[in-house]
Amino acid sequence: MQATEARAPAAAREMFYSEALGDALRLEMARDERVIVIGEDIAEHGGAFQVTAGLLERFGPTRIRQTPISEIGIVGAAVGAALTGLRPVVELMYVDFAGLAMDQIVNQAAQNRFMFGGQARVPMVLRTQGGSGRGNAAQHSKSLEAWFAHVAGLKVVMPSTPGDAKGLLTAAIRDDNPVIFLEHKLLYRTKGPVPEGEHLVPLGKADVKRAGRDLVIVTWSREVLFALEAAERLARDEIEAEVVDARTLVPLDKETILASVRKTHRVLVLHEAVKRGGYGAEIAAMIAEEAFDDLDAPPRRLAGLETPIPYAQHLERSVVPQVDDIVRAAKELVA
Amino acid sequence: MQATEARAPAAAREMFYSEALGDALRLEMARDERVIVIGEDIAEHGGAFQVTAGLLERFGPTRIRQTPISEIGIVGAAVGAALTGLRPVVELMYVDFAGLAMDQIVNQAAQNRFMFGGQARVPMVLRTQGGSGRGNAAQHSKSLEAWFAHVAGLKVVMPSTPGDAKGLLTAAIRDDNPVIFLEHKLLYRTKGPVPEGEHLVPLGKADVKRAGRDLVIVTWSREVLFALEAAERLARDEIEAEVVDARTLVPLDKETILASVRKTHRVLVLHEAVKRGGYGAEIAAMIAEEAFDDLDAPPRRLAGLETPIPYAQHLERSVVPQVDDIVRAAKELVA
Amino acid sequence: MDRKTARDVYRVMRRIRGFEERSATLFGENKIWGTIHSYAGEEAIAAGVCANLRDDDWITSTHRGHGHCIAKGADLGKMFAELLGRETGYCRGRGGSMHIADTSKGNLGANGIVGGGIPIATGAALTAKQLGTDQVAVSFFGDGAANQGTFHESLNLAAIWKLPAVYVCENNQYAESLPVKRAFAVDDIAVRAAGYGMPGLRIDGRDVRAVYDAAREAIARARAGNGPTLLVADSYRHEGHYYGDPRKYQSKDEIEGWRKRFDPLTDARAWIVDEGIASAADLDAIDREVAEEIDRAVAWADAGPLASPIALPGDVYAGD
Amino acid sequence: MDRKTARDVYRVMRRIRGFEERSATLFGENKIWGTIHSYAGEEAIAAGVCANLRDDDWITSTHRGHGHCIAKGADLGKMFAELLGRETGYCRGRGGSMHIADTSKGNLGANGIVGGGIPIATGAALTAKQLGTDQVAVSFFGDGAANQGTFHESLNLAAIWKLPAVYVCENNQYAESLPVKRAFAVDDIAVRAAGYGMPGLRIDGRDVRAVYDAAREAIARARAGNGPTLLVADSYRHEGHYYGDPRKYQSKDEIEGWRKRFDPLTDARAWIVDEGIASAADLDAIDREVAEEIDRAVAWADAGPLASPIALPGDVYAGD
Ligand SMILES: Cc1ncc(C[n+]2csc(CCOP(=O)(O)OP(=O)(O)O)c2C)c(N)n1
Ligand SMILES: Cc1ncc(C[n+]2csc(CCOP(=O)(O)OP(=O)(O)O)c2C)c(N)n1
Ligand SMILES: [Mg+2]
Ligand SMILES: [Mg+2]
Repeated sequence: MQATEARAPAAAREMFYSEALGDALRLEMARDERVIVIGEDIAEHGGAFQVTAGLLERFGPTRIRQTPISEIGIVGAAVGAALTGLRPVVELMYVDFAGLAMDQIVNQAAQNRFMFGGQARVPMVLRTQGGSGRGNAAQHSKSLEAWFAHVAGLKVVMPSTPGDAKGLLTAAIRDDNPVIFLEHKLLYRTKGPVPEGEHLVPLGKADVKRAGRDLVIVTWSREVLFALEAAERLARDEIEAEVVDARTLVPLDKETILASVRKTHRVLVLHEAVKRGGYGAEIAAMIAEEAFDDLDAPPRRLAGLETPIPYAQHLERSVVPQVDDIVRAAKELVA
Repeated sequence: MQATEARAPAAAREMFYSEALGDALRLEMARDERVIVIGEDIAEHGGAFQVTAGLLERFGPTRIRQTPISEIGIVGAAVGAALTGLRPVVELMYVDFAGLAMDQIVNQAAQNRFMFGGQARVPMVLRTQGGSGRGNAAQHSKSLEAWFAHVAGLKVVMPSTPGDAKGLLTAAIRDDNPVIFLEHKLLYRTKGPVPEGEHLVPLGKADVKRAGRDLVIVTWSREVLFALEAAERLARDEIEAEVVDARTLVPLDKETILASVRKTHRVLVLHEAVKRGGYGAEIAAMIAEEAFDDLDAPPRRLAGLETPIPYAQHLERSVVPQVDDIVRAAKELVA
Repeated sequence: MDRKTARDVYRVMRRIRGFEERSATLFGENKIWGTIHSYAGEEAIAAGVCANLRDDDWITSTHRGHGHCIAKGADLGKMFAELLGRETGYCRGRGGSMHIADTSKGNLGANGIVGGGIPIATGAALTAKQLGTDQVAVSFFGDGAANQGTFHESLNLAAIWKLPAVYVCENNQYAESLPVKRAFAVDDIAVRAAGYGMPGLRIDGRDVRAVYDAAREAIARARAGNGPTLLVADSYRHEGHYYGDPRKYQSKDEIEGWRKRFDPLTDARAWIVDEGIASAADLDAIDREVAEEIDRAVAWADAGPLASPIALPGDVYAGD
Repeated sequence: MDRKTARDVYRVMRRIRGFEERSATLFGENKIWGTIHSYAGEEAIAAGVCANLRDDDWITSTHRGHGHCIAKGADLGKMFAELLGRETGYCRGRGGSMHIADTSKGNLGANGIVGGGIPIATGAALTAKQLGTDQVAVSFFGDGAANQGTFHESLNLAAIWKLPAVYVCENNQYAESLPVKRAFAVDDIAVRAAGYGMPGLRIDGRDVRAVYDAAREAIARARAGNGPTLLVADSYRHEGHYYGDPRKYQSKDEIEGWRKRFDPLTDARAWIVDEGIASAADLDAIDREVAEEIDRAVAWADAGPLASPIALPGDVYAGD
């Protein structure tokens, strides 16, 4: 894959995260007729979060292939299609439904290449979204990146900005491996500059979204926005937090993370998913293992409580890290 | 739950791990008619690993309910049965098949109580087995405890000895929550003393399987045996390794683990599952967070390589920690 | 259907309709969080089926679950309280619309996973069979759910084990934006029953009498130990998939035409009055009583305390 | 079936039988690691179906996959090499019996997940349709797999999309120890096709002519763009579920009776000779040639180097 990092190219346009994703799909579908989109509600309705809006009109119902509710059937069909020459992009409406399709994702897509001794490639993207914040309760609000990241054979991507969303989705579609592409339901209506035309952000590169000297917050997806907000508040108290957006969880950009740790000597790993067994554990353990002597304080994790996501708005907020929680944890860490 | 820890009671009998499990099932089924076993191949055949051998004859085909191959249907039926008054024990033949049933495990069993505001209990056990070492290749050899441990609402148990297998299974059956009970295919034919009659090992208690002063190896399931073997070899070089068998991953017995860390100051977290995102990360991160100042060396993890399990015997051994690897890692750690 | 039952099911249907209408209002006022799915137009199915059930029979429901919940005897106040995120709600504000359960009445919960309740009802039926009771389990689910693997696996299990289960597929013509015509290569979903060796019946889901009669037979069959049945009720949802659905996939004409043609409440009024079971005035009185009940329920719900903070591990684990 | 085809399918069946017999020997000698599942007794199905396929048509197979692999044109040496864990095996020793694939011949792999290949074949058929080729995808699977959700979801998708797919259910009377009679409440699995709006046909899986004819029609139908078909072939596995299966769930009488009654090779020999397509001596010659081929294949496999060490990430990820 030839990927060029284009951070702030000449022509950029303000777009919603959802539009940026749609833009990537549109460009890749125009570029390569083997790219098709498969999923529920993606045609006339334009997808539950409007990412595929307009694509039916442009590419027709065979390339924007709306399916019945049959998650394992759909994902499995995508695996078969990928094995035989298409480059399918599946939209799984909520990551919570992955439990229905996990067998095809893990036992087939992730492992086929290996099991067949290299005879096959499975160039497919599974786009889905997770996270809480919309009152959708416990079966529509999970953050499950840790499941996928544990599976050898998958790549895992979680963009936080519209620009990254477009660039990473483009790279994911061009990747010859199964890529789990995890969006966040509360990011779709966030706006940001998005390079026009072809835009690739290579998989496996973290992004320092804010520089700082006192601690580094390593995070991804929606919590990046919270971390940046927290960093602004901390700055008022003269605490300068660096914010590293991991962006790709697999492959993980250890170098960028470790460089920030070596610079700041204190680290807060932050995510929305349940803390117990979350991917933050991997990052914290990796840091403890590889940068032990650079640490002036224990590597700290701030993450979701060990509970399903509740429905009521005040409860929902109480179980995943909010800006206040980040500010508090950061202050404790540098104290 | 009234649990009594019975480490070495008067009457114990040498049994295979598989027999010890069968013994627990037999006793619990005799004690409580609501306990039923559901699964594939469990009747005349006695289960793929002979755990249910003899139970059909004793309890008949309605309580040893052999099913067609319908993993999500079976697990879901168990959830419904548990919600309405039975205490089902499901045998899922290989943990690798969990991907088919994950929705019922996670979105239903684990969350029902919470989502219903406490109206329900889901007293069920999902017994299954994982691990490599029998040439069953990538779809029959995984170690997936990290998936379950990340899910709020599940308990996760992984016994390493026949005695623990019986005691923990008994406790799991009597627990009012969904318990994921993970056996290891290469432990079934290991032998050890098993207390006769009622025997409970409470969930949430780790076990120091060997005391030592120089480092602690925190591990579970089959790797406990490897760790003990490694410890014997290390002892010849005057390195005394403590071996803590976590036994229950959720709830995790942090106290026992941290006590060993505070005593030895060096820790090796060891498991067969893929290292990336494995539950060892949780334990290493927890130790780094809570016992940072007690550590004389970075907390180290030794675990499976980031690959599906290969078929050929020499390859299979090369991707998960063997005794040699443990000895080497331990020596590096104390060096 | 006897005269009393006719009036009872009419009331149940009216309660469901009233609940959905008031929920829409509350949702429009931003008092309800998340997403809600209206059962308006499908009332005859829940009402007709549940009129044959006892309190100790079980049901599993769907994301579109208010109707089933009400038909199974739920308290409207506790339902509204749940939607409003109150401690007094069925799920103490933890579940919301998609997870309302009322285990005291055998309702094993709405379910946000399409097809997720089907195996659970099957398991409930297994409990009845195993413990030798004469309870029955009914699973409600949509046309969309009939294409899920859980449908297939569950119906087969129930058939081979002769479980006391009834599977009620509510064919409201759509799964979100996908019309049934594009989701099935068969006209009649009930034909699938033959593949499991169980009776399958297509019924008019607008006509509560038809639903009642078919359900009565299926439930009696289940109770008597003669195994499961699949019922497929033709229906139509009056509203969008969820409140706020732009319904780009439907024409105005279609929506308005169906809505008029397909209203189980209008239909029930007509035959109840025609057959002299009750007068229009009697039914108006029921309507008024229900309207007042709903006002009271909302007021009660609104007066309840906000859901209490999550307590861990107790909210998640039993006995801890 | 023309005369040449008849001889060809006989040879294919003999190759399969020979492969299984030799595998059993090697397994008994501890040269094969893991678990293997014999296709002996079911040869007519793979042979009869694949005789109608081109090299660029796709198949998905099962844990009992040797027969499909051979019928689709695999090299026996590379197959044995895989079982022996050699670098020269189809999967370089990484896959073993349950994952042998030969993508050069359109074999998308054996599969250790019961029902796991059904959606994959459906996806392959989608590729053909999408790219406008006239390729066809065939999914082989067992009676046990027909109770998996993947069967249901895949057949429905293929039917509504009119995909060029053929679903071949091998009803060998058992799923591990569970007899079909206890797994289905219907006698004929093929009736399930009606639930998806596709043709379903039950055929005699002992008679390679019957399989061939039914498959020819189904494959032609698929290739012509007229959609999928379900074929259910009655069969019997001569061996246990796996090598070493104590077969506690079967009586000796049953095993011996069926084995004699149900041998596609004996059957084929009979009609081939009867109809004068080849003499017994001709067939004996084929048998000898195949036996020699197998000897050569094993020798070649045995001479190959052990599988090379796992290289990361290259063995797992493409292009890395
Ligand atoms: C497993 C799963 N897939 C997708 C969804 C998203 N979704 C919610 S409702 C729905 C449509 C359900 O259709 P149907 O079963 O016909 O029920 P209806 O909404 O028409 O009552 C979909 C696709 C979901 N909640 N669960
Ligand atoms: C999803 C899954 N469940 C269970 C198993 C264990 N298993 C392997 S083969 C088999 C029986 C399969 O029966 P059938 O589909 O009839 O194929 P057959 O073995 O008879 O050829 C089972 C249960 C598995 N491999 N995958
Ligand atoms: Mg519907
Ligand atoms: Mg079979």
